Order: sequence, then C-alpha cells, then structure tokens
Amino acid sequence: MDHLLNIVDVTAGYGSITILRGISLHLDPGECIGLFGPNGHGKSTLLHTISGLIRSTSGTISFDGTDITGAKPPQIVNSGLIQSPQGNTLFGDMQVFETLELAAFSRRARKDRETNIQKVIELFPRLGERNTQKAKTLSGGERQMLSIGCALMCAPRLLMLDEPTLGLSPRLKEELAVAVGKIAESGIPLVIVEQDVEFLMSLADRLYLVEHGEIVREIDRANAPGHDEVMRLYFGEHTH
Amino acid sequence: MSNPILQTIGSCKTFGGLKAVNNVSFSVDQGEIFGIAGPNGSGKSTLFNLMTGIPYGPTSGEVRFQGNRIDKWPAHRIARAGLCRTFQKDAEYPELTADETLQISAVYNGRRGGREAMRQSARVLELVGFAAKRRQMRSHELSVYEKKQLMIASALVSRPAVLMLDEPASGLTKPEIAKLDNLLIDVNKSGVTILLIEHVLSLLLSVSQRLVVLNYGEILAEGEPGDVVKDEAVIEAYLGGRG
Amino acid sequence: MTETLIATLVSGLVLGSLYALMASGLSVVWTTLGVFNFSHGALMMVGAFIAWTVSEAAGLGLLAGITAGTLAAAVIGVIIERLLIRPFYGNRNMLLITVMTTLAAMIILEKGAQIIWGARLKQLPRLIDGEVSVFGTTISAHEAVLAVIAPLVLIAIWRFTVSTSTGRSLRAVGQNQNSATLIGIDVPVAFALAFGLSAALAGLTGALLGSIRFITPVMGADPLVKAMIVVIFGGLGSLGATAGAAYVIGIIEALLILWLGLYWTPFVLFLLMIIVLIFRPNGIFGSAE
Amino acid sequence: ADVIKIGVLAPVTGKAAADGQEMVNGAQLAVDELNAAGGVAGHTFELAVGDVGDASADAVATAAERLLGDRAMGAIMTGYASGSNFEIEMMAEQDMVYMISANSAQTEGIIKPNPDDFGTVWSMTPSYAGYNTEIVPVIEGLGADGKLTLPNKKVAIIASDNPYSKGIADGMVESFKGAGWEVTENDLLPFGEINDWRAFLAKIRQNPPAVLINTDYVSANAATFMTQFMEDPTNSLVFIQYAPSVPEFLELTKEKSSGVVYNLLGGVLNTPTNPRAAEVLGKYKAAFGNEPGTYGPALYEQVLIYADALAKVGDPSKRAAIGAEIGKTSKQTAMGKIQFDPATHLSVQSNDGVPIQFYQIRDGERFLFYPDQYATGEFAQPSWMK
Amino acid sequence: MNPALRNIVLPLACLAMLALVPVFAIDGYTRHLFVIAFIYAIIASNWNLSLGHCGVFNFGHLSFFGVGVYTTAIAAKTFDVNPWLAILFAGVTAAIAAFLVAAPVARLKGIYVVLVTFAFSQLAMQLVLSQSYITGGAEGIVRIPYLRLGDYSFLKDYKLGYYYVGLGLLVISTLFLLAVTNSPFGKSLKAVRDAEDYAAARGISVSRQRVLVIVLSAIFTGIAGGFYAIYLRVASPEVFGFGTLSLALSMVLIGGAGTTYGPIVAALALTFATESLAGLRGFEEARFIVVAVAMILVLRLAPGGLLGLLDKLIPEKRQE
Ligand SMILES: Nc1ncnc2c1ncn2[C@@H]1O[C@H](COP(=O)(O)OP(=O)(O)OP(=O)(O)O)[C@@H](O)[C@H]1O
Ligand SMILES: Nc1ncnc2c1ncn2[C@@H]1O[C@H](COP(=O)(O)OP(=O)(O)OP(=O)(O)O)[C@@H](O)[C@H]1O
Ligand SMILES: [Mg+2]
Ligand SMILES: [Mg+2]
Repeated sequence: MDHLLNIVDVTAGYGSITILRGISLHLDPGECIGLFGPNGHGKSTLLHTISGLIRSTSGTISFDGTDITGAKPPQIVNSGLIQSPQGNTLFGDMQVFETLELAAFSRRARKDRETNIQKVIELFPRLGERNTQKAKTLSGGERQMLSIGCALMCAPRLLMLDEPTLGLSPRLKEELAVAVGKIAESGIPLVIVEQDVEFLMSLADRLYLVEHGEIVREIDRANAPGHDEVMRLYFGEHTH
Repeated sequence: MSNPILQTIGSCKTFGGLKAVNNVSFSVDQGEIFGIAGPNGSGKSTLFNLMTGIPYGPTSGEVRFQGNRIDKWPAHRIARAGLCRTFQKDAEYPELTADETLQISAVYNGRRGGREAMRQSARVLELVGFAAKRRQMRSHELSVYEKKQLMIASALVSRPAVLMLDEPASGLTKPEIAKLDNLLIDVNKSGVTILLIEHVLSLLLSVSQRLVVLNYGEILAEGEPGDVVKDEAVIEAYLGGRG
Repeated sequence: MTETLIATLVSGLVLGSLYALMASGLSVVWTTLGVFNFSHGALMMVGAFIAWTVSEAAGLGLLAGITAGTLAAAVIGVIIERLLIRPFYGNRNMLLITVMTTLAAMIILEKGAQIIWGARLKQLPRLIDGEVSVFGTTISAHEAVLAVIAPLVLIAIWRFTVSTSTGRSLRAVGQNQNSATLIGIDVPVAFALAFGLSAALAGLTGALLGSIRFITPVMGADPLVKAMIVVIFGGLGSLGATAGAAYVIGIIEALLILWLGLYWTPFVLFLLMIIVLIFRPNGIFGSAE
Repeated sequence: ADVIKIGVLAPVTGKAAADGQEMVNGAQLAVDELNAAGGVAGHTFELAVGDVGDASADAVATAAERLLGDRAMGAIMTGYASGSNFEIEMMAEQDMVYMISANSAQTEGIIKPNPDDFGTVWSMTPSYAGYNTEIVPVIEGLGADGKLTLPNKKVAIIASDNPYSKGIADGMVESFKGAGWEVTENDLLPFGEINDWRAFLAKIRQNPPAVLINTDYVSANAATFMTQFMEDPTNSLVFIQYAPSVPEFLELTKEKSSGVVYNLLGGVLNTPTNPRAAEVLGKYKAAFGNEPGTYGPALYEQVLIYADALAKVGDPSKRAAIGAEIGKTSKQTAMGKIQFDPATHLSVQSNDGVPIQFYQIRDGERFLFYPDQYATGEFAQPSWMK
Repeated sequence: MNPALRNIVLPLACLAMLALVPVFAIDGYTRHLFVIAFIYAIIASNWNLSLGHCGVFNFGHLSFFGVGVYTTAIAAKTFDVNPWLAILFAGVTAAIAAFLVAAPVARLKGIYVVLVTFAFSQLAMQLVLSQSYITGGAEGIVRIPYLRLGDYSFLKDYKLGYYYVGLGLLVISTLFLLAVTNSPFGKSLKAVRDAEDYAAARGISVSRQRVLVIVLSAIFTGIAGGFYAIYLRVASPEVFGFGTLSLALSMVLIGGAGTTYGPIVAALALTFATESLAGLRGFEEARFIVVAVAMILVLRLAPGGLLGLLDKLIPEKRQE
C-alpha cells in the first residue's frame, strides 16, 4: 500500500499522560483530508507527533514510503512535510518579511524563495502592507495569515493546517477557503484540522472524527452522510 | 431610556504612522450585549486595550465608565472598578490550578475572604462548564478550550459590571459555541453588560443587541445587528459573499 | 583644557571599544538564545591563558596565540552549551537555571585555570609596541589597534545575525523553538553555533586584553560585569544597541574620571544608569513597547 | 612522639591566592625541616591549611573554627587572613598561638587596649609608623648627597581606599608638609583592580612634582601604573609602596620599572650582614623553584619561633605559656632581629632590630641603599630624570 | 508523594532532628557550621520569595543582608544598643533599603532588574567603603558586643546559645514565608510573574506586588545579617562581594526556585558539602570544582530543585 502519509496505530502523549490512543489514518497523493472533533482530544497532538515535536510511544508513521517515526523535525521538514501550528505566536521580535524569508530555510525551499513570497503576498495582501511590523504586534488574524504564509514558504509536499480559520473574519475565511482550494489543486495534499465543519467539508475528500485520542469515525465523500449527519455526530457526542 | 455605562469619546490609538484606532466614539448601555465586529486588524482588540489600559491607554480621546474618566487610570484600578476583559491569545497562569486562578481574581476584586472566594470559584467554574476533575490541574496542562473557559470564569468571579470578551468562540466546536451562547445570555440576565468581539457570526448575531463594525480603525457601521449585516459596506469589507 | 578634553574623549573611545568587545559576545547569546552567560568572563580568561601558553610558553608568537585562544574558547563554549544549557531548553525557569549553570561553569574554569596555570600574574606582549599619538594625546599602539578592531568585529556579527539566513535562524530559535523547529531549523545546532560564536568572541577579547591587563584566573570578573552592564544598559534589543551603549558608557566614564576623579566615578556611573533605566525601562537604545 | 598540627590561615584561593600559597609553602618548609631534625621536645609537626578564600567574614571564621576545633592544633600562622584581623579575638578566646605578618595597624588596634587578653597573639611586622615618616629624611638625604637632583619641593601622592594604603598616604602627607614640601596631588582610588592610571598621570604631567608616590600595594596595579607612567615620564622620582618587592612586579614591568624606589618594614632583609636571609631565600627557592616575596620567609620564621618557644615549654597544650615564651623572643631572622613590644605585641622597629629598608630597582636588580649598614648598592638617579 | 507528608510531617521531623543536633555535636566547629548554614538558609529562602515566586531578578538581595550587618554592627558597637535589639533594627533598615530599591525596580522588566539591583548593591558597598569613619571602611568594624541573656554569655558552651538562636530565626522566617506564599498574595505573585497583563486585567497591581515582595523578602534577610554581625563580631565589606551572592543564588536554584523548603535544604547541604572538602590539603581549588559539578548534576537530574528530586524518587500519583 503506497499511501503518501500512513499512520498506523500511533500512541503518544505528554510525560505521563497519554493523549493519542492508537490512531491510524492515511492520505493519498493529491488528496485532502480533514480532522475534526471536540477540543482537547488530541488533534494538535497528532500533528505534533507527525512533525516529530512529540515522540510517539508506539506505532509507525511513514511519509512518501519512508518510515519517519522518531525522525528529527528538521529531516521531516526537509522531506516537505510541513505544519502550520495552531494559534501560533511565531517570532515575536521579527518583522513580517524577515519571518517569511527565514521560513524558506530548508535547502529545497530556499531556491524559489522569492516566487513563494510573491504567492504569499497575493494570498494575504495584508502581510504586504505590514511587511516591516514585528510579529508580536500583529492582530490575531494577521498572525494567522503569517503562520500559514510561513508554512507555504517551506515548499510543502504535504501541508498540515491546524485550525487555519482561527480568528479570521468571515470574508477572509472565504478567501482562505479559495486559497486552500488553489493549494490543493496545485497538487499539494492537505491535512486540515478545523472546527468549522462547513469550511472543512467544502475542501476535504475525507473527514476523520477524533475523540479521546482515537479515530471514532471516518467519513468518505463516497458514503458521505451529508452535512446534517456530521452535525448530528457532533452534537450527539457533546454530552460526554 | 439609555443610560450609558461605558463610553469612548473620540478615542485614538496610533502606532508610529499607523492609526490602529482612529477617533472612535460609541456608548454601551447598562445591561446590553454590545457586539464589535470588523475585518482582521481593524482595531477591535486595540479598542479593548485602550479601554482597559492593558497594556496601554488611548493616544487621545476619553474613556468613561460609570460616569468617571478612566483613560488615565492604572489597569488594575480599571479592572477592580468592574471593567473585566479576556484576551484573544489564550492567557493563563501556568503554575496555578483553576481553583487558585479564580481564587486570586475573587480576592483581588471582591476582596472577599479565602473561603468565600473558594465557594464563588466553584460556582463559576460550574457555570462555564469547566470539568470538575480538571480543577486541580496546573493551567499549562489544560487544553485550549479549557484555558478559554478558565479565562472567562476568572473574569466572572471578579463580579464585573462590564464583561469584555475578545473572540471567545474562536477555535470552539459548534456544541461549545452553543454552550457559550447560553452562558452569555445567562450572565447578561444576571445584570452584567457584555462587550463581545467575535468573528463567529452565528454567535455574534444571535446574542448581541447592538453591533458596531470597525474598519481600518474607524466605525464603518453601527446599529441593530439585523440591519448592519445588510449594509453594503459591511458586506464588502467584512462579511464577503456569504453575507 | 581642550587638549585634556580631547585626551579624555580618546581614552573614552578606547574604553568604549574594550567594552564593546567584552559585551558583543554576551549580547550574541543573550539576543539570540535568551541565555545570560555568566561564564563569559571566564571564557575570556581561558582565551588569554591559552594565548599566553601558545605565544609565550611555547614561543609560537602572538598571532598564533591569539588564534589558539579564540578557538579554544569557542570549543569550550560549545561544550558548555551542550552540557549546561541544552538540557534546560523549554524549562520555564530556563533563564534562572542557566544563570546558575553558567556560574558553575565560571567557577570550574577559574579554579581549573588556577590549578593549571597557578595564581601568579602573567602578561602577553603587545600586538604593536610603543605609543601612537591621536590628536596630540599618546595612547599605546596596542589599544589603538583594539579601538579599530572592535567596531569591525561588531559590524561583522551584526551583518551576520540580521541578514544571513543562518544568523536569523539563531534569533528565531531564541524567540520560539516550536515554530523554529517547524520551519526546519535544527534547534540544537543553532544553539551550539550561537554559543560557539559568542565564546570565540570572548576568547579573542581575552587574548587581546592579555597584553594590557594581567592574566589571572579571576581576570574575567571585571570584564563580565562591564559586559553585563553594557548589554542590559544598551537595551536587549540588538547588537547595535550594545555597541552604542559600550561607547556611551566608555566616554561618560572617561569624562567622570576627568571631573570627579577615579574614586567616585563608579558610584556616579551606577547612579546614572539607575536613573536612565527608570526613565527608559528598556535601556537607552531599547525600543519602547 | 605525637604529632602537633600547625595551622596556616591563608587566602589559598581567590584574588590573593599568590600570597596565600607562598604562606603555606613557607610554613611547610619550616615543618619539613623541623621533622627532618627529629622534631621538637619529642613532638613532630604536620601542616593544616585553612583557606579563607575571598576573606569574607564567615569564610575566615569557618576556616579558623575548623583549625581551632582540631584538638591537635598547636599554633596557627598567617601572613594576613582578613582585612580587619577580627579572627585575633577567636584565637585569643581559646589561647591559641596566633602569629601574623601584616596589617599591624589592625592588630595594634585590637590588642593595645588590653594586651594581657592576647597573650598568645604576636605580629612579626612592626608598627607601620615608620612608613609614614622615614621616607622624607631618606629622600632629602639623597638630595643632600647629590645622588638625586630634586627639581622642586613638590610631592604628589595617590592611594587606594584600604586601611594600609590610605593610612600610609595620610602619614606621608603629614611628614612631607611638616618638612615644608608642597603636596600638589593627594588622590584616593577605590580599592581593587585599576587598569587606567592615565587620568591621574595626566594631572601629574600638567604639574610635575619632584617625587611621585603611589601607595597602592596591589602589584598588578602598581605594574600598570609604572608602565603607563613610562609612556611619557615626567622629571620625578617614583616611589611605590610595597608592590615592587613582589617578585612578579619585576617579571611584569621588566625594564620599565628600572629606577623605581620602594621600602619595606618587616620585609626580608637580604644583605651580606644578615646571611640568614640569603639562607632562607635559598632554601625556599630550592624547595619551590621560585623567588618568594615577604610571606614565604615570614611564615617560615614564625614556625621556627614557635618551635623555639615549644622547646622551652615542652608541653604543646600549655599554649598560654608558649605564647609568653614567644613574647620573650629575641632572634635574628630573615627580616632582621625580632623582638616583640609587650604593649602592642608587634615586633620592634629599629635599625638593628627590624629595620625599614629602602630599595631601588635597576635593570631587574634590587639594591638596598638604606640603612647604610645594610646597603647592597648605591642609589642612582633614574634614567628618565634629567 | 502525599502532599501532607511532604509539606508537614517531613519538615517537622527535620526540625526535631535539628533541635537535637547539639546533643550529639558538642564541638564548636560543627555547631558553627550549622549556625552559618542557618544564616544562609534564611538568606536563600527569603531571596527565593522575590526571585522564585515573583520572578523579580533581585541581584541586590545580598545588599539587604549587608545593610543588616552594618546596622547591627553600628547600633551595637557605636551606640551600644542591646545586641538583641540591634538585630531587630537590622530587619527594619533592610526593609527600608529594600523599599528604596523596589521603587525604581517595580516598573522594570526581567533582566533589567538585574542591572538596577546589582548597581544598587555596588552603591551600597561604595558607601560603606567611603564612609570609613562610620563603617570602618575596608577595615570593617570589629569587637562587636556579643549576645547575653541575664548574665549568661553566649560565648560559653561552644556556641550552644548561638545555635538555638540561629535555628529559632530560621524557623520563624520559614513560618513567615509559608504564611506569605500560601496566602492569595503569594498566589498572585506567581500570576504577576507568569502573566502580567492577565493579572492586571484581574485587578492585581503588578508594581505594587513587586514592591511588596521585595520589601518582605528583605526583612528576615536583614535580621539574618544582624545575627551574622553579632555572631562573628565583625562587619566587613566582603558581605557585598560576588562570592556570597553566587553562593546564596546557587542555594536558591539547587533547592528549587519557587519552593519554600528547597533553599533551606540546599543551604545546609551546600555548607556541609563544601566544608567537608575544605580540610583536604592541596585540594583547595578542586573542592570548588567538585561542588560546582555537583550543582550542575542536581540541576540536571531535577530542574525543579532538590525537592523536585525528592518527588521524582517518590512519585506522587496524579489525579486524572
Ligand atoms: N504541554 C502539555 N502538557 C500536558 N498536557 C498537554 C499539553 N498540551 C496539551 N495537553 C493535553 O493534551 C490534550 C489534547 O490537546 P490538543 O491540543 O491535542 O487537543 P486538540 O484536539 O488540538 O484541541 P483544540 O481543538 O482545542 O486544539 C488536552 O487534553 C491537553 O490538556
Ligand atoms: N503594538 C503595536 N504596534 C504596531 N502595530 C500594532 C500594535 N498593535 C496592533 N497593531 C496593529 O493595529 C491593527 C489593529 O490591531 P488589532 O489587534 O486591534 O486588530 P483586530 O481588530 O483585533 O484584528 P483581529 O480580528 O485579527 O484580532 C493591526 O493592523 C495591528 O497590526
Ligand atoms: Mg489543537
Ligand atoms: Mg483581535
């Protein structure tokens, strides 16, 4: 089975606390999957584990055929597996442009740094306007844009967005949806963690519902239960 | 019949060349839920900052609260006077448990004795639906959502006259937003005026009785939520196609 | 009168250059990693002793000595980082703990040096002997050379940290390790690099000081304090601020010595600093939030 | 035969470690010698070191307590342990034999009020009064003999803010004024590392005095002073207190210090008429491979003086008696003939007791040129003076 | 391990043991070491109040100690105030001095505090040195009157009296610290340390808490200084030196910043560790290295400090 990203029975956590209890999921080239589910149930933790920020205690993660379980984060990034983390504060004292330029750090990313910057600016003109402002003084939404911008600067071969619409205005959400759509079309596969299910369903081919560090339900476009179904799933579980 | 509890009069905040908030005037009536919307970077949080003096007051203009000019007051005094805010970035006291977090808020506002403070905390935590079994955990171990709950709780426990919430719903699931919706209504019923910055329209529109929309630091529209969302300029600048 | 004033300004500049050299390395680790390295002075001392051993004891000449001193300090710096700083990344008390571990490093280096080289004073020959006269005031040629080297070194580092990708990565790591990691920066390598660089600067400074001061196991104490003052007083923002502060303090000190004499100068200098910091809580050149 | 411990209270680590280690070496030398000779009154000796580090009160007290607590401790020796000599009290309270070789002003201050309480405490260094007065007649003498041409009757003095330097500087100012000299500069520096004397030297160059005096005894500072003076010397005789007697001073300043004058009280009296000194210095050099300053020989002699007293009393536990015996000492030592003043417990200064010695450094050599009876060379006008 | 055991039983047991020490340690030397350890324990644990709990990098803390030392010395020697009283004075003057430092520091952030407080301690030292007619300058003040109760002189009985006075002071100071840190005020210190804006938004005055904590941390530090002067019967400027500072700092951090007992344990441990090596000939420098290495090891094994180490050995079961 040649999934681009293949996660088999991964468990992980913080110190003595286990958060992920045997998660398995996969993603094929050109695909876009979405993770949703109640807060605090391990979605971000999962992404952290994939990026190597947290070591999995068991299970295997493989990307593009190679096993990256327990690989060092820089390796993982160099291989093009990029994450835009949740509610990111980035580098407080660095200016917007500096940050973007720096983000193209891996050798792969560095060569088409300039063109990527242009892309990002097109996507978020606001960042252009604020180019010399320090990150820590950006507004919540602007920070979110910068964070996603950085991820794009890393020349991703697989992009993981953790709650990308967090704190974005409705209008920007739409624009972001379009943008992400473009990214997907450009052939970059996506893993999106998101609370806004409409947003998610408008983009993802498959959805995973994450609860208590497990995948409790996989929803495929094929056997799509439709929007209301998902909603019910959602409201259904909220009395736990 | 309007008796403004909180007013800004020509408030401005500039950062170098940038006018983050530019001559904004509005007044909030006792007991209402007052919504603030606007594109990213339009100055909403800055508005909160200059009203609460955290971390800075206005560059110019007045802020009046219960009839007093407070724009020169130190932040903690404003807070004690009953103007209580939450932050957009989740803030926490990493080493304190939920109980302790609330306890100090209670003591430093109501100046109530320790035991009374504890009782209050328990009540409020329950009100915001904070899982009882997590109350003894240090804040840095809590999830994003729990941190948000805690921040709101710590505001409530200090008996605010005006509760100022900066994007409380961001990152919440539908069910959680629904709960938040109820919570705000309850709190408001108990006589607390609420200022609400929110991008989650469902919540914003359902709870707020009045709404201003900021754009580039200036008021773009103000009035009944229903009307405001129909405003062309607002749709153009903020809502976008979906409306 | 005027020539005494000029003389004072000149010696102020020389002092400033010295302080700039002492502070630059400290500033590098501080501004990048947010670590306050109390063993910085001790690293200078090591640089000086190694330089002396190579240059005098082994008789390989001063330049060889200085190079050796710089390199040796760099190596030790990297070791310190590996053993005493790295284990504490991300610890909420990191700043405090590293203060302690670097203090420990200072003790180890100082006492170690005393065991190896003994307590007796040593001194290196000067880069250039004799005196030069600047605006009619004689200063030793060696110090004149320092006054030239210092700004060059500073500019070099400054360029490195702001405009090279590697340099920026150092700053990034200091500000947010998670994000840094997620854009592919190898955090441990960055830390080691920053520390090595800083230590190398310390070693160089020490070796140069070794010709105008005396080389003893505790020779680093005074430069450390000076460096600390300069870095903080300048405002922790940037190397530029550090350099600025170094010269400001140097010149003020020289002027105070002229007007008040050596005795009350330190007193007044400290007083001035307290006052300045009260009115500019982020240092003279620190950006006000 | 049982073993008597001899304690050395010294700054073996920290800023003053060079002195401290020399003290230990000196005492060690004596102990080895005594043991080699089969001990004294059937006792052999063993050295115990108490490190006072940076001389903070608790460090000194702790080290002292440790030595005092040792039942086998027979006597404690030091050059100096604290700036204040407060430990003298602790020693006296337990009748511990305690011999010091510096800070005689502080010692006198503590003992003089009631000497009987301090029967076991004795100082090898005489009162520093000599430092204040002797310099004037000596210099004027040189002038009178035409060995030194004094361009004027001006003197400039700079001191460091510690009791030793400050006290001596004040004393000198008195004496010079008394002799009708004009004191053009009388500056005080903070005590500690001084890297830049130029501000002071600048003033000197404005108005060159016939005599330039620096009483900062820290050899590093003095060396810096000398080198920076030589950057642009004035027509003045340079006198530096104590520091030039430290061996390193020569190594550090090399030819730059040729011509400088200093004096010593209770320093090693190394001259043909006192062969003892050469002998001790020789032994020290043989044992430790380097030239000692004052403290090595001083502690060597201290231990031997204690040994003599012990030989008379016999029982090391009779410390009061031993103390009394030490008080009666009259012995030719490396520093000259030691006798103690019962009123202050300091050794007595006099030309045939412990003399004040004036030296001049020329081409890396030390020449003792006063008092004449000990002279090893003539004073010669420094090369930089016209 | 069980909090009750950890916070009540264990300390009391230790206290009981300390109370019995003089029965077994009859020589002046051992008792002296304890007295010194107690004094450092007071300095470190009080420093920890501002440094550990409130994150105020007060590098001038030792100067409060110095102020205490000289207050008592001058009061008892120059104005022959009763030594007991003189010791108490020290607490007052130290608190006043602390207020003077705190005023400017309150507005400063993080590392800037280091500079101002350090500068302050330098000023204090300079003053002491320059005003030699009052302070004795570098020579210091000696022969300070010693403690007496009725006509019992504390110089007798191999320091027995001093031992219990020292222990008593330590106990009182510790009770004081416990009271402070467990109060809402104590909690608010941590809030101010970790999230200024948040704390301010909840009605806590950041600068006020900072000033208060510095002043509070000075009181017993000053008293300890007073006791130090009376006990050693000397006041000399080295108390302002860097050596004492780094020693005390290491006690705070090894003990565990933010814990109350940690620094005390560390003070005792370090004092005896260094001293046990001090006797060895030719080992004088090496002993500092050994201790430094030990410090590093502790910090690496337990970044939370010695007590943290204790918890690691006896892990407390966390409630999920
Ligand atoms: N540093 C940490 N130490 C201990 N526990 C942690 C830490 N970070 C997160 N957790 C716990 O891990 C669990 C999962 O957190 P995670 O952020 O992965 O949830 P999430 O699904 O991303 O929630 P959200 O939608 O709010 O981001 C939470 O219960 C949280 O308390
Ligand atoms: N300290 C500062 N220095 C410079 N510019 C600032 C500072 N704080 C805020 N700004 C700018 O002011 C504008 C308003 O910021 P603000 O945080 O109020 O936006 P906002 O309305 O809260 O946006 P969002 O909905 O994304 O949170 C933004 O463009 C931001 O970049
Ligand atoms: Mg998450
Ligand atoms: Mg905002």
